[in-house]
Amino acid sequence: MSHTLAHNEVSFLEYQGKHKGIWGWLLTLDHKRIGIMYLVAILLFFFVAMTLGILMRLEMLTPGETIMKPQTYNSIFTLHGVIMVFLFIIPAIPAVFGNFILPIQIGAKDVIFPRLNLFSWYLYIIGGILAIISLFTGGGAADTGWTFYVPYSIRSAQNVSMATFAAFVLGFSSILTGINFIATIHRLRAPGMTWFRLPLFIWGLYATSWIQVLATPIIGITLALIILERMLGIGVFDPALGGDPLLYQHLFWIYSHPAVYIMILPAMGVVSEILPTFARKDVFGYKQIAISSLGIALIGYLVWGHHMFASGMSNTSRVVFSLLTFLVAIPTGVKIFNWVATLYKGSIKFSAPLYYVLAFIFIFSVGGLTGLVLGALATDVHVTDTYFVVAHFHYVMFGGMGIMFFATCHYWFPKVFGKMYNEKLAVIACTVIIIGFNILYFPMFIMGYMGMPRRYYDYLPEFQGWHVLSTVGSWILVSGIMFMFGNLFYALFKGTKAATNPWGGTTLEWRVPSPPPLENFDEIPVVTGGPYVHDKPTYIMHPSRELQHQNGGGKISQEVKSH
Amino acid sequence: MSEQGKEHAEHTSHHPTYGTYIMVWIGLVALTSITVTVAGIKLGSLTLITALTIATIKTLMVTYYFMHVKFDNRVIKIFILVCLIIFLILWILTFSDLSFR
Amino acid sequence: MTNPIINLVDGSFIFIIAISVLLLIGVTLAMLYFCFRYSEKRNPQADQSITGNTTLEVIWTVIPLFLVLGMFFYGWEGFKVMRNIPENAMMVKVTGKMWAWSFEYENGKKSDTLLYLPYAKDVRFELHSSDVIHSFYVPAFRVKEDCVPGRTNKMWFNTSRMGEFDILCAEYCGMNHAYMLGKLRIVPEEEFNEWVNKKDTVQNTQQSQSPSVDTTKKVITDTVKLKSDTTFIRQK
Amino acid sequence: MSDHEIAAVQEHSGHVVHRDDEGSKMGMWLFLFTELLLFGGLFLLYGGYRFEYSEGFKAAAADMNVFIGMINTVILLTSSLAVALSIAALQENKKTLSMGLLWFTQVCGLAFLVNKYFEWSHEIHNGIYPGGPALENMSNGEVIYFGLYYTMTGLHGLHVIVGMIFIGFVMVFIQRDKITSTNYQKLENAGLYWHLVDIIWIFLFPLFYLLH
Ligand code: HEA
Ligand code: HEA
Ligand code: CUA
Ligand SMILES: [Cu+2]
Repeated sequence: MSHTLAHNEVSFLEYQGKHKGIWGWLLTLDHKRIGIMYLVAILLFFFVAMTLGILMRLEMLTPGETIMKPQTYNSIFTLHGVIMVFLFIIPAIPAVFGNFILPIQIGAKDVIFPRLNLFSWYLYIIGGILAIISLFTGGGAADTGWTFYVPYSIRSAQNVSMATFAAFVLGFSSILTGINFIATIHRLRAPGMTWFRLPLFIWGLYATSWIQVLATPIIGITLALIILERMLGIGVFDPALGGDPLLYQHLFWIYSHPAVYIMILPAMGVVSEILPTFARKDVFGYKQIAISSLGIALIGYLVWGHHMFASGMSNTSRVVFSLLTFLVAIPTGVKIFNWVATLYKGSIKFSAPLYYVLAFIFIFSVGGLTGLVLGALATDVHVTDTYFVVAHFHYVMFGGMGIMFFATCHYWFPKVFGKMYNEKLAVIACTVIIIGFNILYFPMFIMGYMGMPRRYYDYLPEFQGWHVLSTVGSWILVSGIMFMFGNLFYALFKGTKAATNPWGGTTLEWRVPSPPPLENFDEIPVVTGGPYVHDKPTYIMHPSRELQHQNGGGKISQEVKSH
Repeated sequence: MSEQGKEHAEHTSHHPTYGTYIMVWIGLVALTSITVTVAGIKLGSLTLITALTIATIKTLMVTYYFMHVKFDNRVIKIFILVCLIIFLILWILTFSDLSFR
Repeated sequence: MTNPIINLVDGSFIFIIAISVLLLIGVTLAMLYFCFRYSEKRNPQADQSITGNTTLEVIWTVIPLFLVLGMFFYGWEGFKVMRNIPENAMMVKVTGKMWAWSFEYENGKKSDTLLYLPYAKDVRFELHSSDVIHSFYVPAFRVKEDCVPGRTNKMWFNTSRMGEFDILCAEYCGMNHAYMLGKLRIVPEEEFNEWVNKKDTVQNTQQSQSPSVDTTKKVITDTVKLKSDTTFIRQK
Repeated sequence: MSDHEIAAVQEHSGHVVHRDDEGSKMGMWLFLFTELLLFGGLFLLYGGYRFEYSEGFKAAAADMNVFIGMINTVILLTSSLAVALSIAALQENKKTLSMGLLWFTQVCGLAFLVNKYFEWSHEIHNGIYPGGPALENMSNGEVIYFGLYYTMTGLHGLHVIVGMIFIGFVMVFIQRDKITSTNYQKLENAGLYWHLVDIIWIFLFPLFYLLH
């Protein structure tokens, strides 16, 4: 076996391959570079969507016109929703950190289809560009809400076709990433990496990928049908031609409910990575957490009707969907309880990522538990399509997945960029974000129960106090987020050099240099134990050298087989 | 890794012969003509059921032989099953609305 | 006057929220306590032997299962009342169109925006739409249901409180969705009968272009202007 | 460490990307699932509408030419056979036979499309197209039927074209000996795709042509 380690000592950031400079990125097949390209693009869109969110809050500061006209407001919440959902929250953790970390954590040199990986990045970019073009062409920015409900989306004079087409392309990109991950996890695990030795992040991604593959096509065809209806007047959904708007809603939510678990499962995976690292002990209930990811993914297919409790769906159906909805709480609860139990008898080291995770557990629980109010039939009829729902989904999406995205950025920052940020400032930013977040969104629960409908440009005067409070919260949140990103950006250029394993993590990515070399490993490691074992090594990083040391290396093969 | 090695070995060994393929094809064409004939006789609601049953049988034949699922390893079979189960769920739950409206 | 729908909705809301708050407090306190008790300082050596506990897993699977089933049943109780429309309820036909409500009573009397109802009566609504989906929402009575073009949805409630209440459109329906408001005025039965049997006055025939609700008068003027330049690609 | 494991480790550390036929096939199957569900959404719609408008559907389907539909079914089944045979031929290193069978597949695909073209132009000629004069006067059920007919057969036709292009590329590779008797996974994948297109037609045919 040749020991050509030389080229492997260069980090993937510095490595100069066939293509130099910017082309070295745009034509790269390296999963790590593709991950970073996703990061850049996603952050860009995230900033745009956040700015739109802030504008909405400004408009809601006073009743009547504050800074914009109704048509503008309607386009802004549509775009805010579309960008946040399709361009930020769905790809954020899988496409960025999944791409970067997944192959390393399972002991592979890359994903199984690197070209497909690059291709799905390009699809993502094309989708993003189409979304932006849709703002300025046709009748102007789409104004349908991110749900594109028919028949409004067929009738609207705005440029809905382009916006739905953008979502279609983005869906395709998401599918390809999913396919790539599933095949990679099946085929490229290092020797000894059995299914129950996979890090829990991988389990999260695995469950997510299945949803991506088996749910996204449905929205693809649904959106394509909207385009056809608009362009050619084909009668499929239009009630004027005999179409049934409720069937559209079924198809839309068949995808979009599972999609909320596409958003949260990778985030939950990261929670399960960060907690054992900072508690310095094995995770509590590994198998339960792993299996509950699959459980959530499966039950996620059974509950979409809870978005249609007031739509005129059959009573039987409403009862069935309500019952099934409550079942999701079980596997989610199992995860929450196991996470908390992981802290028990640990030796907890407090670092920025852990603060975010603790915040996540609290905020996500609030969001999830209010989801139960929405899942119960009697209460949902009252609060559906009010700010109660807006509060719920910001708590789970932003407070759940968004906060975990920040946690993830802090956790793997040293690994990805080889730099360390100022931890004190990171913790301060985290605190500000949590305070701002709750002031921004908690009043929405109250308004919602009082009867403030969502997607309202204007409101009755009795709601103003709460709206003002909420808007003030958004300013606090903005400061926290800007501060947090500022801290990370600063570290990117001026940060101190990061060690290989700054947190004392036990998974494979912490065994390779920061930033990792081009092909991650100069030799594929052999795995001999679970992912979060803290008191003994569970990886043999250079099996061939080990082999020379101990004749025949019977030990390794025994350990590999022992599982 | 040994698992992977085995799969490789399996892969090249048994594939059906030309004869099997042609037999399957004859079966498929025969089934097609049966559906068309059955549809000609007015069977009422049975028409749909027979047509779909026959289509399902044809699909099984195509996947099993032409697509070599018969010779694939377990993973692919489980995958297909998962996909079909999900698809079935979508039907059942959608019709929990449509058929009780 | 008790109103079963309001009671059951608020009741199940309080029930779910109470359990949720308890669980939330439990989870959060446990988390914070562990963070305090097992910090690096107080517990320098983690106990590596703890990797799971089957009894606990069963407990926190089964107990939540019963809790959520309880929530489901409470919600279902309320729902049964909502969907079980009393036989002898009076009927009002509600039509949503962009962006105004109109109501039609059994005797053919029509009214825009303003919905008069007699006090302490069961009222059944038949919901229609002539363009896109709207949602007829009366927060004070905790009910809403979509108006879907091409379908007739139904809902009901008991007018158990006298006074003026908001009617809102709760399904996004285009530019003036936020202005698709109405007023529900619940008055003593005699007063209602007088109103409903009166021939249409000027106020009701003038085909109000936009909802004439006092609270939003200011903004309406400039939205009416905007509304006129919204076009629809295919007006059926 | 057993010899086998050493070999596995070495295989993985080589810088040449390891060829993984099984993985490639898995990827293809996963892709087929997405295709299946893409059509799955349409089949679901079809089911829903057929349930709501069973009379309208029957009335509309009376207009379909069962004969053309059946011919097209047989054409696609035969082409599927040809693809399957071409893989077997290539495995036995009979390159010419394999290529011949693939040519035959392409001809079948073309024939299918030509039939489809005549069918569609016949309908359109009769004024049955979105907004067309005949469709205007039809009942809701019939309008929906034709809406679905055009989308589903249209999307299927698109897949036939994509399949033909896919097979075209594979043929070029075979010609240049990039695909051989020991390295034929790409051909298998193209075959899988083609069979899927066939399967979808197996369902479209009875659903649109055979309801009396
Ligand atoms: C990340 C995204 C995400 C996640 C994870 C969830 C999670 C859940 N959601 Fe949410 N939801 C959305 C995103 C998400 N949702 C969005 C975007 C919308 C609106 C879309 C739109 O209309 O625009 C929405 C809307 C929505 C509705 C429709 C509201 C309406 O329009 O009327 C409903 C109704 O049932 C619902 C329910 C739930 C439930 C029951 C969960 C559960 O999965 C929650 C499970 C979690 C917990 C229960 C908390 C933690 C558990 C414990 C502390 C253990 C103990 C618990 C018990 C014993 C109960 N959601
Ligand atoms: C991941 C998902 C996500 C996230 C993170 C957010 C974040 C925010 N959202 Fe949300 N929102 C949705 C997803 C999300 N949203 C969805 C899906 C909808 C439904 C849409 C629909 O109805 O169709 C919605 C709807 C929605 C509404 C309801 C609109 C209505 O119904 O009328 C509101 C109202 O306040 C709102 C506000 C906000 C605010 C203030 C933020 C804040 O968190 C934003 C915080 C902003 C900052 C912290 C800005 C910091 C940055 C800058 C100022 C930019 C600097 C610029 C550069 C450096 C280039 N959103
Ligand atoms: Cu009508 Cu909103
Ligand atoms: Cu949902």
